[in-house]
Amino acid sequence: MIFFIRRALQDMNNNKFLHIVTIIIITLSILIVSAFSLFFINANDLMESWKKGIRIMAYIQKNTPEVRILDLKLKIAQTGNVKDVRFISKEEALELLKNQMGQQRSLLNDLNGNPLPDAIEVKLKASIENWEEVEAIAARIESYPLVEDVEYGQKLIGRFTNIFQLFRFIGIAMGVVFFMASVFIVANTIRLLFYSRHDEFEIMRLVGATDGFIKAPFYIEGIIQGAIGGIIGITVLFISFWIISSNIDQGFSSYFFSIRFLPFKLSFGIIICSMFAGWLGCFLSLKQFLKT
Amino acid sequence: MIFFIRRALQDMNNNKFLHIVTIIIITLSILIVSAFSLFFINANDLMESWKKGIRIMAYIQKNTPEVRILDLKLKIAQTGNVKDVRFISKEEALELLKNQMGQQRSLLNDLNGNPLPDAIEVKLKASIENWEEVEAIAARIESYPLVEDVEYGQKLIGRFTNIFQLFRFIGIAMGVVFFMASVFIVANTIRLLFYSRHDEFEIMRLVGATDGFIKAPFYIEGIIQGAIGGIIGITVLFISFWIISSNIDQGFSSYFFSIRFLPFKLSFGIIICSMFAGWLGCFLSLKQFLKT
Amino acid sequence: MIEKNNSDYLIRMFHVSKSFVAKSALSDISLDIVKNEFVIITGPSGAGKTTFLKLLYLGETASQGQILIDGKNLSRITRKNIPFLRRTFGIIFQDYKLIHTKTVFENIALVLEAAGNKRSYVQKKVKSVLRIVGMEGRNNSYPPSLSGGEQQRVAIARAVVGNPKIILADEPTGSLDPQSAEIIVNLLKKFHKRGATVIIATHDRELIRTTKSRVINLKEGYVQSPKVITI
Amino acid sequence: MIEKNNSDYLIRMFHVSKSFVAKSALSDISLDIVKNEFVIITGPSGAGKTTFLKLLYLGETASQGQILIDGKNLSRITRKNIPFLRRTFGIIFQDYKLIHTKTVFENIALVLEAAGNKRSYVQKKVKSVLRIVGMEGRNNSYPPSLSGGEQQRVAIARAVVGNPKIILADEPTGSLDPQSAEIIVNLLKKFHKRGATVIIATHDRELIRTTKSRVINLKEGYVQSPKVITI
Ligand SMILES: Nc1ncnc2c1ncn2[C@@H]1O[C@H](COP(=O)(O)OP(=O)(O)OP(=O)(O)O)[C@@H](O)[C@H]1O
Ligand SMILES: Nc1ncnc2c1ncn2[C@@H]1O[C@H](COP(=O)(O)OP(=O)(O)OP(=O)(O)O)[C@@H](O)[C@H]1O
Ligand SMILES: [Mg+2]
Ligand SMILES: [Mg+2]
Repeated sequence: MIFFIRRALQDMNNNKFLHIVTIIIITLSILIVSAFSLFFINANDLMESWKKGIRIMAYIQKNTPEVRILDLKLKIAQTGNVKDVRFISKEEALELLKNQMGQQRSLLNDLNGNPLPDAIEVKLKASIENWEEVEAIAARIESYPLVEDVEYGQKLIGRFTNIFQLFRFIGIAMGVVFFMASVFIVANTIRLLFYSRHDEFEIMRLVGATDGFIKAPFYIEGIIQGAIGGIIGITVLFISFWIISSNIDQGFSSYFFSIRFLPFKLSFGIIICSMFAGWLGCFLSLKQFLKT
Repeated sequence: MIFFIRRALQDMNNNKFLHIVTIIIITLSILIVSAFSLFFINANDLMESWKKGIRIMAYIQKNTPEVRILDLKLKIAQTGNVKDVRFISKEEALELLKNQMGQQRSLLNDLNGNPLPDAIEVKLKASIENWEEVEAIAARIESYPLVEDVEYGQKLIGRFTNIFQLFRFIGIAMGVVFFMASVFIVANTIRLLFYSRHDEFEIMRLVGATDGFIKAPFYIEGIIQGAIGGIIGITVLFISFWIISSNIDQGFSSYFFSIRFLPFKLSFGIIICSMFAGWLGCFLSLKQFLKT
Repeated sequence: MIEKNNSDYLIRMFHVSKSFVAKSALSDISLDIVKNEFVIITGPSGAGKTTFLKLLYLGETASQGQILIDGKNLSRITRKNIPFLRRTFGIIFQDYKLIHTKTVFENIALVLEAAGNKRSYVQKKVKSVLRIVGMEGRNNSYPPSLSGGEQQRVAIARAVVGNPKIILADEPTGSLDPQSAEIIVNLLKKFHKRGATVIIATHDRELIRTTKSRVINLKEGYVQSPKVITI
Repeated sequence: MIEKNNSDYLIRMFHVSKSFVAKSALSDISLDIVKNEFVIITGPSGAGKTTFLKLLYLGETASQGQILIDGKNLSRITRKNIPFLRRTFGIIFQDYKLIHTKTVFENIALVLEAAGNKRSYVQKKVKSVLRIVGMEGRNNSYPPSLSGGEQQRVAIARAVVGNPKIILADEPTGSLDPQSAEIIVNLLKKFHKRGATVIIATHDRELIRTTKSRVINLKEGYVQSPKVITI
């Protein structure tokens, strides 16, 4: 094994130009994939933070005793996909309403009594995928006894939720496409690299080298190249990210979500895949060039 | 010229494998760039449609005569970045409010008189880039005589506008990065292709061929490869787009904006750039390999 | 001709032909080569000498006929076993087939490494064989920086470094001056004395004249008037 | 030696040396070759014959000394003019230097196309030269599918197709049988008779013996005892 690694390194040294160009191509491909992943992850975070805006208000029948309200609260909290529940008394509701109304609050000043009902505010889990689910949960809550009526967000946000869904779907699809394209770019680059050297394979075979003996260092080279390209790619992205985000972060994102780099696992996975692409390139080319 | 094109085509035929692999790599690179552009353009459209939600309400002093209101309306309409103005009478405003309040409308039923002011709704142009601009316009409108107060959207949308701005900035930056990465991938691939053939250049030089004679067909090849790769890439993207969008379009997008393919000019530009990348690859490699 | 024991035959060919697309290179060759024979194959350019050698080391497969080497039928050798067959040969290729991106040392060491030899043995053996062909001190040169004759000598060194049972030498003295050629021919003869079977394909009249041995004369793919001279 | 007019000299070398990293290939070579001379350069493997030829066509540049070709100093030739210098040569390379991805026809046609000849002329001329070297009908073969001698003959055809003023032939008969070699030598002599200057680097004693001409003997980069024989 050490012997083969030594041979691989020696060989990379002997064919520096070819290997440098190959690593450049791999680096660029990995940069594309990881940049897109980074973009997508953050866009997705943004979407998630947005979705948290969806709330269901469950209005409670008038004159319900407090204990029963607590029961109901518990019951709603145990409903699927509910993250959090909060009791909002009619007094609190009126105060909120006044705040919301802004200019028009004057309307409420000469009110006699508080005609608003008590309510339970229901926050949903971020795992909610589309508007239909929100509607389903609302219907479920409405069916509970003591619940007079439910009201949920503006239909607007619901529609955007669906568009987010589409966005995420397209994002993932594009990620997969970019990823596959990059793997194939890397693999084909390594094929190109090896094609220019197939005389060498032929000579080695003619002097009695087994296929395994010939292949081993090339696989190692392919994997090393994949690793180097992957690591450089991720590093370049990280540095760019760091420079950009340290200039931008304060300005924009802190309110709703904060920009973050690729999670370690994903970065690591991308490098592993880059190595896999290197391996695949070898596999495809060696399969082809070692035919008799 | 025809002679060189013939030689280029003959040469591509003689080195089929190399050229096919090169074209595959170019195609994949172009696919990445154009897929991202497509994504970005549509995401941008979506953002635009969203931004149209920003409205400024200008509340008018009580008892302003109708003619003066018309004057004001005209004045506001001529303010920079204003797209559209609409007069909303206090009756209409109350009706709208009732609709908005949903469950809580019961509050307004026992109202005596209508305490709301008349208002002018101001729609802004989509060219508005950030929240500060919106604030500036609002301040401007507020300074007009007869305007008692202005109110504009929820601060929420404003913040999202800034995030959109960031999103667009990052999207364009990424597009540029992807684009440059692809150009370099293509250029380096063509270098790899030529490296494997530099014996050939050497032989041609030794038998008395001028650099121009040697280069011409290779440039043509590089450009042809760039063109083929670019066209295939765009075509593949178009077909995928067509298949996906014809399944999705009805479901989601029609409400706010409709998904569209890359504008013709951009597709064309991408192909031109792909050809340029082919040329660049030749330029870099030939410069290197034709040194004495 | 003396009757031979079956096990004395190292190479047997039965009605072997090789044709390429639109071109026949060898036709109906039947001959036997016994162990430790020294055979010269000659004939004009394009007669099929190189093709003859290629058939032996499975660089090409025969279109028709059977070839036995050491009793094994080449048409029955599996792909996996080809490397082991080839290790019984030491081959000097007409175009040398040196790897241009490896040094002289690495080129020769490759044969021994591929056969699984230890590093220290490889080091010693490669150096000694380079000394024999007069290329000591060029260890670290790359083949393109060597003269034609130097490349040929490296190719010869590579062919004999593994102490092969059979040496196939395709025009081994084509790029060499008479003195160097004599050294090489003596080297081949030394291996022959040590027990190797040597098959040389050559045009070199000098070589044919000074080496009294069996000469197989090919012409347009056919064997011409075979004559056997034992040394 | 007869006094020569300055314009009679085609090639003049003054104290020319060529050394590579840690290796000196040619040392202090001074000699003149007149127009229409037929010169043989010989010497053992690694003596510097190929390097000598390379200096003439600027395949390498001299480390020291001056070379004049047709009165032009090679050290003053600009990069742009190198192709035009090279067109005055027809070169048979020791390793042939055929382009493996082009057919025999394309390889030869290249020389004429590079010099800007018309297509119909190229077609006719290439075919006729292939006939002369006995390779008619192999137009569309690729070099790797040719035998060593066949490749050499293609290389020769390429060298002479442009009717060069000077023919440089590096071991032109190394892979050829005596008959083919004779045909080639006669071809070179024919070009010589037509006015070309011919410089052959070779080990082939037969060739040296049968060709009564000036022989320059190199050894380890130095010219040995020059002897001039006029034909
Ligand atoms: N792969 C191939 N495809 C087509 N023809 C081939 C191929 N290999 C060899 N030939 C043809 O077969 C004939 C015999 O070739 P071979 O190389 O055996 O000749 P040779 O005797 O070695 O000649 P030389 O002395 O010139 O090396 C030649 O005419 C050659 O062109
Ligand atoms: N590019 C180079 N780098 C280093 N050494 C070189 C280079 N080219 C040639 N040499 C050395 O210069 C010497 C002369 O080489 P040259 O090719 O001229 O020999 P030659 O006379 O043609 O020999 P042969 O008959 O074997 O072809 C050789 O020892 C060779 O190794
Ligand atoms: Mg041969
Ligand atoms: Mg030489």
